[in-house]
Amino acid sequence: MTIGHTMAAVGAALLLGLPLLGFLAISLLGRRLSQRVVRWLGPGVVLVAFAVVVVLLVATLSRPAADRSTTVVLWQWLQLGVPRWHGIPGTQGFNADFAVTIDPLALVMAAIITGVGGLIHVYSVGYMAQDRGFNRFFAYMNLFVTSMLVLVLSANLVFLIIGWSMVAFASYALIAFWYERPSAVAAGRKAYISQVIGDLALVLAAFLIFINLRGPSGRLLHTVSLPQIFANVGPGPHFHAGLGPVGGGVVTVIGILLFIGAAAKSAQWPLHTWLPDAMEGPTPVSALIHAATMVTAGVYLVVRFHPVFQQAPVAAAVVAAVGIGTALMAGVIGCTQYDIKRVIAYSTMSQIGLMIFAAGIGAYSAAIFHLLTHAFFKALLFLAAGNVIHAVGGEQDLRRMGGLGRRMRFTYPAFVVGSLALAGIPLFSGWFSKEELLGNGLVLGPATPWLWVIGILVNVLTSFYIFRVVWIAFHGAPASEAAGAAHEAPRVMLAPVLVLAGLAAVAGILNVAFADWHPISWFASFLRPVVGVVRTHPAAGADGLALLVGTAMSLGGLGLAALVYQRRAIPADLISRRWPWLYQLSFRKFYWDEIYDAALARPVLALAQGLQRVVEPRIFDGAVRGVRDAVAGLCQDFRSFQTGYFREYATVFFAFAAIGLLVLGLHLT
Amino acid sequence: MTGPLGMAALVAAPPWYPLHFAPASNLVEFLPELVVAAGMVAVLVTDLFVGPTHRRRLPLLTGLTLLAALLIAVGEWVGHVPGRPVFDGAFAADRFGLFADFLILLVALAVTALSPAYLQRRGLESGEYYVLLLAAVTGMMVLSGATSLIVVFLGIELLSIPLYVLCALNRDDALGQEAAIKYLLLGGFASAFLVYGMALVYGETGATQLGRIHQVLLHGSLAGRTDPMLLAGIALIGVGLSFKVSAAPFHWWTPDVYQGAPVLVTTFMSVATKVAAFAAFLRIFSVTFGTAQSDWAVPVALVAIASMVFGNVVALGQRSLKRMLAYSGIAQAGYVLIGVAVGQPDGTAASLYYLAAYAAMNTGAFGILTALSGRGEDCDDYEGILGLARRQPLLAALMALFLLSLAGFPLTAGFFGKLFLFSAAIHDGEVPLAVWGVLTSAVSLFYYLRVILTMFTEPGGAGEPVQVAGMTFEGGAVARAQLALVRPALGTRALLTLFAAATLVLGLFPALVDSLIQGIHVVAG
Amino acid sequence: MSVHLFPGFIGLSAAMFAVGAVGVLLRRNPLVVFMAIELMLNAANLALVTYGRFTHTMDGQVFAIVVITVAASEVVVGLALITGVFRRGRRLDLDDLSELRR
Amino acid sequence: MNWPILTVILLLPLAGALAVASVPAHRPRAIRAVLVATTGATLGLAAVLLVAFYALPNPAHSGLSGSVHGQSLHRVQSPITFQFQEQASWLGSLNLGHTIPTLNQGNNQVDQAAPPPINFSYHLGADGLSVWLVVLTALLFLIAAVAIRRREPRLKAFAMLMLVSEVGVLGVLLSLDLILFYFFWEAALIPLYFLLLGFGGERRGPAALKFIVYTVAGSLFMLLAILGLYFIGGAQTGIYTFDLPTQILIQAAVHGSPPTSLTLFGHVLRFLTPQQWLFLAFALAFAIKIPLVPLHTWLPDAYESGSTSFLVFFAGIVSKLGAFGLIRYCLPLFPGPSHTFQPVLMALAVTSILYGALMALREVDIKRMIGYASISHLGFIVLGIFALSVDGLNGAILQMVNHGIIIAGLFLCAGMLEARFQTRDRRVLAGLAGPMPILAGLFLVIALAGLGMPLLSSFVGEFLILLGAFEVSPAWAVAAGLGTVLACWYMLRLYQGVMQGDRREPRTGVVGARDLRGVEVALLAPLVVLIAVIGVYPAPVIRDTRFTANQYIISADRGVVPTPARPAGRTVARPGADPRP
Repeated sequence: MTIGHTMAAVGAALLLGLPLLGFLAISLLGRRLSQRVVRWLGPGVVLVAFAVVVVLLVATLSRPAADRSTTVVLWQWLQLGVPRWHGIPGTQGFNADFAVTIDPLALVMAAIITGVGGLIHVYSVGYMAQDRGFNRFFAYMNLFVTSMLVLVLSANLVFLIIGWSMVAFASYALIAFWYERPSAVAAGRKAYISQVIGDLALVLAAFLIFINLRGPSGRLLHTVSLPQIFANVGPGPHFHAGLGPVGGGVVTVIGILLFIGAAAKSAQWPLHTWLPDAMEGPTPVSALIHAATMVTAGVYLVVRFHPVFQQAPVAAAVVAAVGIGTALMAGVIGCTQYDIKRVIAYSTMSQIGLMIFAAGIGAYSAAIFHLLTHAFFKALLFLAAGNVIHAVGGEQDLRRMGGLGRRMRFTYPAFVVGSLALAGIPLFSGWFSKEELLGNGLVLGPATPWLWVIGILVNVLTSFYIFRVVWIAFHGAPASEAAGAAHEAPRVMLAPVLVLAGLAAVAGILNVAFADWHPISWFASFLRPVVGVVRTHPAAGADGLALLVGTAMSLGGLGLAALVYQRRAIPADLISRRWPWLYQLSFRKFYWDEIYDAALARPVLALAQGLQRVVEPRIFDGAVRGVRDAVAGLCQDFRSFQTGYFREYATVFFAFAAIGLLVLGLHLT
Repeated sequence: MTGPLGMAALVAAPPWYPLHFAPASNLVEFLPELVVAAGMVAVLVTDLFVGPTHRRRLPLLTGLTLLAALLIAVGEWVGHVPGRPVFDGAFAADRFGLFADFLILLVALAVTALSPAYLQRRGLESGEYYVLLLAAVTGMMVLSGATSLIVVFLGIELLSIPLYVLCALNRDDALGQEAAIKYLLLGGFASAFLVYGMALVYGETGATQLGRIHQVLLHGSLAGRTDPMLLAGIALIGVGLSFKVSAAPFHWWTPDVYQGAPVLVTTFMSVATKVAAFAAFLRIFSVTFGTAQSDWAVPVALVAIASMVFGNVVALGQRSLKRMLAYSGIAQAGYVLIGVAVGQPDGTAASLYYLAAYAAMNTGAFGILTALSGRGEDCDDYEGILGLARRQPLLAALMALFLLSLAGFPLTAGFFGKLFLFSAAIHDGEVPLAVWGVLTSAVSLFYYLRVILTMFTEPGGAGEPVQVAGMTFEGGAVARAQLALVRPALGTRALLTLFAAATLVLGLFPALVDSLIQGIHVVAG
Repeated sequence: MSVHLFPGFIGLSAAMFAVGAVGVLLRRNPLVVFMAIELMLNAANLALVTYGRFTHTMDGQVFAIVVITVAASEVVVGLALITGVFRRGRRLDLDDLSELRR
Repeated sequence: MNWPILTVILLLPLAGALAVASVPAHRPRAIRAVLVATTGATLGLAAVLLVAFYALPNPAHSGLSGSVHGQSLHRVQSPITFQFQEQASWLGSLNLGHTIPTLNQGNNQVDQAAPPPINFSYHLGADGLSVWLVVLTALLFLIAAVAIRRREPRLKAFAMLMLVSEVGVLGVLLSLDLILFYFFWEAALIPLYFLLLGFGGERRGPAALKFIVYTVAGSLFMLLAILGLYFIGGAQTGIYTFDLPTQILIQAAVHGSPPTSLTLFGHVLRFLTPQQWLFLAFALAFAIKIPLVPLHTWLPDAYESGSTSFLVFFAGIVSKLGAFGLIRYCLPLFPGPSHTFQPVLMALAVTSILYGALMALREVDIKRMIGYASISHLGFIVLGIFALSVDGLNGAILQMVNHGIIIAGLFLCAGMLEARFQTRDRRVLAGLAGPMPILAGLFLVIALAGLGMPLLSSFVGEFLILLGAFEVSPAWAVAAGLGTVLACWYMLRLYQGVMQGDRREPRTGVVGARDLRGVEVALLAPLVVLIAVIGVYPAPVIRDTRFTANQYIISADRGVVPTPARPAGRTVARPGADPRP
């Protein structure tokens, strides 16, 4: 017996119920609910939910490590099986219950969602204060939190998928929140459709598991419950137990499909193009959904399904490669963007790439820990950026900022802290998480150490582009009168920023691990029951080396940025002059949007147009018309016999009579 | 009985021996026909002696005559010991014939009821009309009960000759005259074939009574073997009867005559004639020549298919309502012929049911045209009924019902008619017939529903033409055509409603009429 | 009349029938057409009588008499109609009667 | 249930029609009252039926069904159980075509083989499939009754036709006699035809003609097939009947037996067995009604020119009748052909899914666009049916209910927009979420349900359908899955085009738009609630329906060829495998 079922059930019910309550209340009452109420209700439910998470965390920690995972069934969702009855054979149909799992991984995610989410809700109270859609905004935000919690708590693949696409909808609604901006609407649609592709992949993966998963005895299980899946996925005594042998076709396909879902959610190549556009949404949305929580769900998925990926090395390798590749690509792009939010968005893509990479190589706790710290500092960066945008009156172009450091006494240091953490400067949280992650990359996974080398490169780029932002935006002279008249943000918007700054600075201690006296960090040991633990010390010094090189690279990137944008020692347009194609490639985001538009969207629309213009009228309707015209023609021909002339009537009559006479008289029948 | 024995019997009892000829019981069997004939004479005489002022009485007298005949027929049906043939096997008042008589008399009654108003509007009031009507009815009833080739011929001519005249009822109408001439000449032409065929059959079997012919084919010298002359005779008889039931390719007179004749006459002609002729057709082919069915089934089936295809397809292109219904009548004849081709007994029963349904729905459809026809001309073109649903909702609804029934929709008589015919066809392995029937029924939807479409489409103003299912209506023409129409009197509408009710009853409770058909027996001579 | 003449009579009647039919098909004058039809009917009568004679039954003769009678009445009606139609100085041509068509 | 509830359900709308007929046309208020009362009462009765069905001890399992006259059939177990059966001879079972005695002078008869009596009867019954559709029918007709536009000129005629068509639809769902079924099937067409003809938009005439000719042409062949079934079964077992349960037993008995002695169909058609021809004839009629591409071209025209309240039940129910027929008639009557033609029908279904979706993507007329979307969704339903697996069939049944609700909601929304802006061109409208948030919200939920959003109704159905299809052939399932992506695309195009975007753009007169009235909210609200409830907690809907679905699958599996084992072969649990609780 683990933490009491009742407690888990009640806790889960509260976790899911509170935000849902907020959503229903706000959306059903709508305008009837005054902004004053919503201001408290919206963030309130989330913060209370966070309190619940804390309680559950404590309860879980109070347990021995062995039984920190509890699964409870909330209600029976579908039950198609029919028992055998009086000779009428029964059937094994599809069954699914709404069950939730409370375990360390779920709790970490829930903590991030409700904690960081709560802070961002508070922030939004200030940020959205003037907006007409204040209530609508909080309704969607609460819906998002609910969906996200469904996603991470679900103990059933179907409900994981349900949460998965509810999240997609919430993000769509929030991206297209300012629905009168065509650009926002388009971005929302783009995001949603990419998400749906991911959902489809997950659904197919679910089908494959449902059809193929066998128990130890080799009997088909027909289940989609996650605990059962993970319990049986490994090779058993029976020769085709689980999902077949390690690296088998089925399990590999399942892994790939799962990763497609993850990639869609986490904006990994090739489904990454929606994330930058998603910045059309309000900044808190970017902070909550597109930095802290939703986009990291892909990492969560891969980690959750690590038993499957451990069965499918090929799929895992694909995951790792795609992750690191995306990280590099996003880093390169981030160096040349001028929209402050887009820079941060690409850095998000890049960092998540690193996490995916880690999950791919099997460094699960490292991935999740980077997910945690990233949630802190990236939310921080977005909120700070939000303050900046708020300050300069909605301006997002770096080239029209500058000199803000002096006017925003709190936001500036907070942003810097976030940047340091992101860049992985020692003793900031990012340093701990990222260096551990990369250290694993040196010893684990496919094609070592080359993927690690790429990761190191990413380090340079990361610290370069983020400090590029720092220097362009906060230093130098104001580039516009708006920047000149900038003012610090109101208190309600500052408080969350500062809290997050604190967390971003110190969160690293959770992961302090030193080779000898503390081999495994607290965080890793906390997650251990779920994801196990990886050997981080293959050879003495290997990770020491990794640490040194990685740190050096981060600092190098910082220095480079300083040389370029502060000392002006290196001209900023060096690349664009020397290798313009490289600059264009980066500035145009490797032309993915154009490629997809030309390769997918246009052909489909053209096909549809072809159907509408040709197939429907010419072929389908045409066939009908053809029959009609044929009959009409026949009608005209027949009518031409009816000449009205007596003798012709008589002739035909006589002819047919003669025929009849011959047919019968000569007995031809 | 056949050959020498039969001759011996005949020699022993010479035909001119009066007692052998017409004992009273024969007259009883023959009573309905006698009544109608007597009524005809009475009407004739009355017409001679009463002045024009009392012309009113004639329809009344006619109606009473028909009613009396109907009651007697019913009486014969009820108190009937399965009828033995009378007049030395020349005629039989069996239930088969009586069933046809019912239909004929009912249609005739309806027509008589419609007559006065119509004739008065068209200025065609005349005593002869009723005389000829009754004469034709007599002929039909004789035909439906005829069990001898001689009497069959007699009946056919007796019903045709008055109809020739009736077509030309309107002496000022060139079209009517033309129709009459065509009908007359083609009719005579066809009768010649018929008689010659009868001569051949008679020559081969040595008998004119259907019963004896049947016996000869069954047990006599001809049993089992197929005799070319006999089959030639059957073929010629078939040609003659196909002409009367207006089945393609012997239908040529039908559209012209139906269109040319006054719509009232067309109503009578299109239903009653067909019923009588089909009675003879069924009796002669399905029963008398039943043993030779393997020989004539295929040709008859071909004729049926030809009629269904030709009628339905050509009806698509008609802009004249009468003509459209004429072609639809050809198609309907084709459907009934399915039953003939299938043969005894289920084919016969199905045909009878369809004839009943046809009597209800076709009389209704033509009756509505009659009722609408005004002073100037018959209600014959679509312009007239454009938007009828708004002007005369009742008539439009009834017309829709009749047309849907002709198209064979459920809830209506036509549905079960077709159902029984197709089931008979399928059961006897004549599936192609059923398939053709289905295909052509689908085609027929177009022109039946087009009429409904027209009735339910609002006529545009004077300026803009209206488009309905491929037909264009000019505002002016519409207005003119609609002025010609009349709003029928209450009685007329009630009568038509009765026919609609009959259509519905036949479509909802087929067992009612079917139970009658169950009681049927056919006397073959 | 002896048996071997039998085919002769039937052949004659058939020939009469054919001649009549050809007349109907070829001539345009309604009166001539009408006479042709009468010829066909009489061909049938000849056949009937012949058969009656050779089957030793009276039905043939009876039938023939009926046919003659009916034909007579038909002629009466027919002539009346024809004169009625053509009395307005129209020439006796059936092809003029082709208003009703299609 | 000791009183004939089904008959009462059938007669109620008929009585309502008569009541309406008795009301003078110049009192629309009274007519509406009668109409709403009747449809409401029907809904109530339908609910009673549903409750009674669920109250049965073990709904699908109360013994054998259908009376079997022939000894030879007793070994066959009835595959499908029908509840609340009522049977009455239809004014004396019809003995058409019995021998007609032929008397001669010798008084001896022509004796010919007496053909079988055509006996069809008034036989009603319900199973887990039909109860839900009956409830849906009643609900949609009620909503449609309320949704009749104000100041409808010929309200009386509309009300009467509507009620009569309700009788027809309910009859199709409840009849257990093939002739009775065909009877209602066609009879329902006539009022629908007149509703479309008399009350539609500008191009209603051709649309109505196209619709009825299409459907009748299809169903006429079904009539032939019904007769063929009757005679084939009769020839092989000596039992001539149109009774569905009995006929199912007969087909079960004769299945796999050598082809009928009856030499049906000429030499030309020998390359298919008679059963296969009959199956095709049935399938054709249903495919036209559904409709499946390429038989669909009547649908967009009809939907474009139908009036809103007409479309609520026309699109909501009538299109389901085809799918219903596939399940109720094709699967149990033709187990063999169902499996023979499974690939064909799945291919057609997927074609419909993708084709409809692509057409919906380009279409600018909202009503036509919904029509194409409906074609796509119905493709899913057919796919689920002909997956011939329990999951697929359950999904299909569920989806039939869902789609009825969703499509009705969509058409209501479209109608409300059309009523306000006199246009159906989605390009003309924009940014309505601002002036009319309520409509925007409700429309959003319905549209999301339309694109398969989880926790909204149609997700469950589509998930199960795809699962069922996946069990048979993953390729088709993936292709169909692409349909969901396209669905997301066109639904968002519709919703965003109309509700979002800049309404200050030109060519929009929507600034002064009025939001929904109370009545209109009352129309949409129940649908939205149902969508949410079924989506969140579908188990009750399936709870007893699954038994029926199971039976249909079993009855269809009689036609499976033993070797090789189909992927869907697992639907029938082997003796060892205990079904999971």
